[in-house]
Amino acid sequence: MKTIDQANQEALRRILAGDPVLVDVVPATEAIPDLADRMILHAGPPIGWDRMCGPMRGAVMGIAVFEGWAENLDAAAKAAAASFAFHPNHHFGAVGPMTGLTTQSQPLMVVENKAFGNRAYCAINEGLGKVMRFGGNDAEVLNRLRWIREVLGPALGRAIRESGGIALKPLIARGLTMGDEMHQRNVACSSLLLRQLAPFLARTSKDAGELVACLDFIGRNDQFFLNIAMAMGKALADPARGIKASSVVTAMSRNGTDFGIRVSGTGDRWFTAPVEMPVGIYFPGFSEKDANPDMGDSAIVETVGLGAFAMAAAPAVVGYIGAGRASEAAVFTRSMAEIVVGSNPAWTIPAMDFAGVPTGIDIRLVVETGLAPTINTGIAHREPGVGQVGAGIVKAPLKCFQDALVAFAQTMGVE
Amino acid sequence: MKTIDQANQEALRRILAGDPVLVDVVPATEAIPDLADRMILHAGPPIGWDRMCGPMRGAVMGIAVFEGWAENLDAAAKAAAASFAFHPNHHFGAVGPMTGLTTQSQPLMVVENKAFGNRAYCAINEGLGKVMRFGGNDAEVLNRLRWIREVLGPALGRAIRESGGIALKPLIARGLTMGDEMHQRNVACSSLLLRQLAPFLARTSKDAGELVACLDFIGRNDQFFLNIAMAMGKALADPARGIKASSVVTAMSRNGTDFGIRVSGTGDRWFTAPVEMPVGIYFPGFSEKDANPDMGDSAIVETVGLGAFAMAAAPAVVGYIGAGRASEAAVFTRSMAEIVVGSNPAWTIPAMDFAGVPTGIDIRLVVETGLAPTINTGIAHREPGVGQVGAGIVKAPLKCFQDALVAFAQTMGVE
Amino acid sequence: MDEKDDGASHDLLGAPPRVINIGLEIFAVNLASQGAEVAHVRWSPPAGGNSHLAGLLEKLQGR
Amino acid sequence: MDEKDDGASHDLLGAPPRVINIGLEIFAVNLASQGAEVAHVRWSPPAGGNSHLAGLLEKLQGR
Repeated sequence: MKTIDQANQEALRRILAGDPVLVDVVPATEAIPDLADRMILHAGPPIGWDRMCGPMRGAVMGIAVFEGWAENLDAAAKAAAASFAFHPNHHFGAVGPMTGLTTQSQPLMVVENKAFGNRAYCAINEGLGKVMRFGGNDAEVLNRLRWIREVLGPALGRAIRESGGIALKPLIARGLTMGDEMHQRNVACSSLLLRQLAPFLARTSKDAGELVACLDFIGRNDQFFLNIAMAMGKALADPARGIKASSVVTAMSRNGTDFGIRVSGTGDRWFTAPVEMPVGIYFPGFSEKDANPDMGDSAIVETVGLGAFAMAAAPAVVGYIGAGRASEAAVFTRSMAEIVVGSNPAWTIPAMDFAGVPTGIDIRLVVETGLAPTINTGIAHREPGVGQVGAGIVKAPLKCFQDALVAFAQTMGVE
Repeated sequence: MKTIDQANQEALRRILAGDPVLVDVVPATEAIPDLADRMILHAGPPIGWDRMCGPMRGAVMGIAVFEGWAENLDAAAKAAAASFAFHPNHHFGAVGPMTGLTTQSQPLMVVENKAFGNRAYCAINEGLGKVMRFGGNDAEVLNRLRWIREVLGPALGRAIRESGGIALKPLIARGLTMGDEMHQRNVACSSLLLRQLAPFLARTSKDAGELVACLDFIGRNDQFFLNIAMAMGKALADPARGIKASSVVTAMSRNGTDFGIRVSGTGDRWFTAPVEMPVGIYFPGFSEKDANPDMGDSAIVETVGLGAFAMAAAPAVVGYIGAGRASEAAVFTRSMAEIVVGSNPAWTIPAMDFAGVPTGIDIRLVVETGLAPTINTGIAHREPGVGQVGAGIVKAPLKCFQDALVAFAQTMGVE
Repeated sequence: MDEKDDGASHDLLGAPPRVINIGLEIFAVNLASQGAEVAHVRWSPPAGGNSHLAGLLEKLQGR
Repeated sequence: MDEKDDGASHDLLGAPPRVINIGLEIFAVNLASQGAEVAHVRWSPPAGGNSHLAGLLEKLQGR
């Protein structure tokens, strides 16, 4: 029988061996054939309408109007509990930031892990401010989603296919030398991606005005790359699922009510606990009393060694999320290095003399040290329809890891 | 009478008050009406053909063919000493990297310092490898220059005018949070600039194929922004020229043979000394025996606090130029802080808790401490026609500052 | 951040040549990079003192 | 780099509470940020010992 350490090395090996490539943008039903009418995939572990937080409900109401399942937001809210089927994105190879809703008529970006042949999906980032992923649901939000569906998604798909695919491992490597940690700071990767795609967008453009609009939309959004980083995280982590005797975390995710993790050796079972409140910086006019608890599938980037785990690469983000002095960014990375199996030689941090990002969270180390994984996160308003109000950091609840350890021990014949 | 410290504060104030904006790309003769036929502006202090280094001669031969002043390179070499008039870029409001040749039919980028109304010019960056600024002069090099003149320059000019101008102060500020020091590392600013210009390039495009080619060319060149940073440096430094009693450096520049500086209180006089050899990393197949001594007007970026002065912002560049451990990048910045009048609150370095870049080199401090300004630089092959062979750091010769101090003391009635 | 404790810095300076790092990790890293001997001190007992979890961890060791 | 002198680091640790920084500047900065008193020591005489230049610098002082 393999030992735990051997199994964990295999999990790490698979994560590090991944070769994620952005290969396409396709309609959600093509990416996920099981994605039926009135079915809503959401961020985090499983949850029903009754326990959903404000912004998640706001997004559900909005997406139901967008999909034509309800006349208006009120009708959507009344219909939600009975008429819509809710499932986690993670159950369908997908991820979504914040509320993270995935439904049938959205275009999804496709990241293929060429080393293992698996694919992962994520919708296109809507920009900042009042957007659906932060619970926004008014006409402006829905019109933007329509434009993404009808113009941007198809244009991006054409450009990406024409390019032959965008290799993400070297792009992330470069982003780490340019101050990105790929969670709350994606300006470098967003800019590098646009720089790479722009000639292909131009070459495959069918309409000059639409080309201008696409270049402008992508270019104004410093977080455009986040959703790609997330699909990449999912594509990298999935091959590490289901390794017998491995105590490595394969997913961390939040739905605004519960925080959930999955562990390789315990398969696809979720270990959940109430989400914590982010601590951070609020946009003018907002404060912690407006904040919704932690939310989104985006912690998949920390799961593969980015986000708060790569904080040392991104001193500028420390101030943005209110996490202390920029010069002490490495404290986060070194701290996370205490709870992982290894580090990623392909993703290195110049300011740490090119040390690799800490990778492969071991639930044993988390429980033993009491060091909970730190996550860089956006903060949504607690009410439906408002949007983003800040950014900060949050700790994964230790209870998830403690419960997972008990279950994992059982799989090892230890009680 | 103003004291030296007061005069230096005024010089610093002018540099910091600058508001540089990339406003246009125009034919060189429009930017510099005095730029006559068979007149060649070059990097560094004044120099004639007889004392020019190999790559400078190679570039002169190439540009003469490009301009139609000679049938071929040999004919150009024979004609050079007698037929061409050589002047420093700095004497005409211009700057150029490495050989830095400026001639009548090149398009020049225009940076206007809106706070003072002055303009500075620089040609468009040709990319890496075998290019004219590193002494390259074959058909590939000349054809690229023709395409820049006929396609890229006009397209960039239209886009920049359509954009209303690109404010460079905030762009540099952002680049400093993204690992650029704006001399040997410009990937962030190059990407951010393309991101900002792409919609305007598309909107003003006259030909789809040319648009694709322009986006592709700019997008492949991590150093595209260097020439803009240089014109910006010149536009920022020029208002600080000619302040009585100021011992602040207003230009540092090299022609591959001599290093020259200008000091505010001594007007436009050059203080020169033999250039030093860069110490750095060579591309595969090359070594220090292939290297040309230090060259280019690009040290204007150090003159305004960037390049090696901002090394702490760019740990990744330290390895690229072979200057030690990336984690010790701040040593350079702190060292340069000992020879300057102040720091720039608009250009800050996250890893140093947002300390401003050291700005306003005081020749008194250089001479007193013996700390020569450090410059990040590319390394050209010493023979004409080869191109770039590496990158490294070089020190400004102390003799320039010592001679300047003697002359400066005379202006103050001290001998 | 749990990892920060600026109040500890003076003690650090008072105890060469062996430095006990009880707070700011960056500081320890710099010392270490210069050859000083640095010990990290864990403040909390394994698994936060939860004996059931600590027992499981112990039983899983070597597996 | 002139500014590096790793051999000096042990001396640093031996001389609290006043720390004389003779080498690696980054180290001094970290100490200083934690409240330790740090003195930078200049090794070379002004103007590298050139008395003419040193004299000019002195005469220019206060001007």
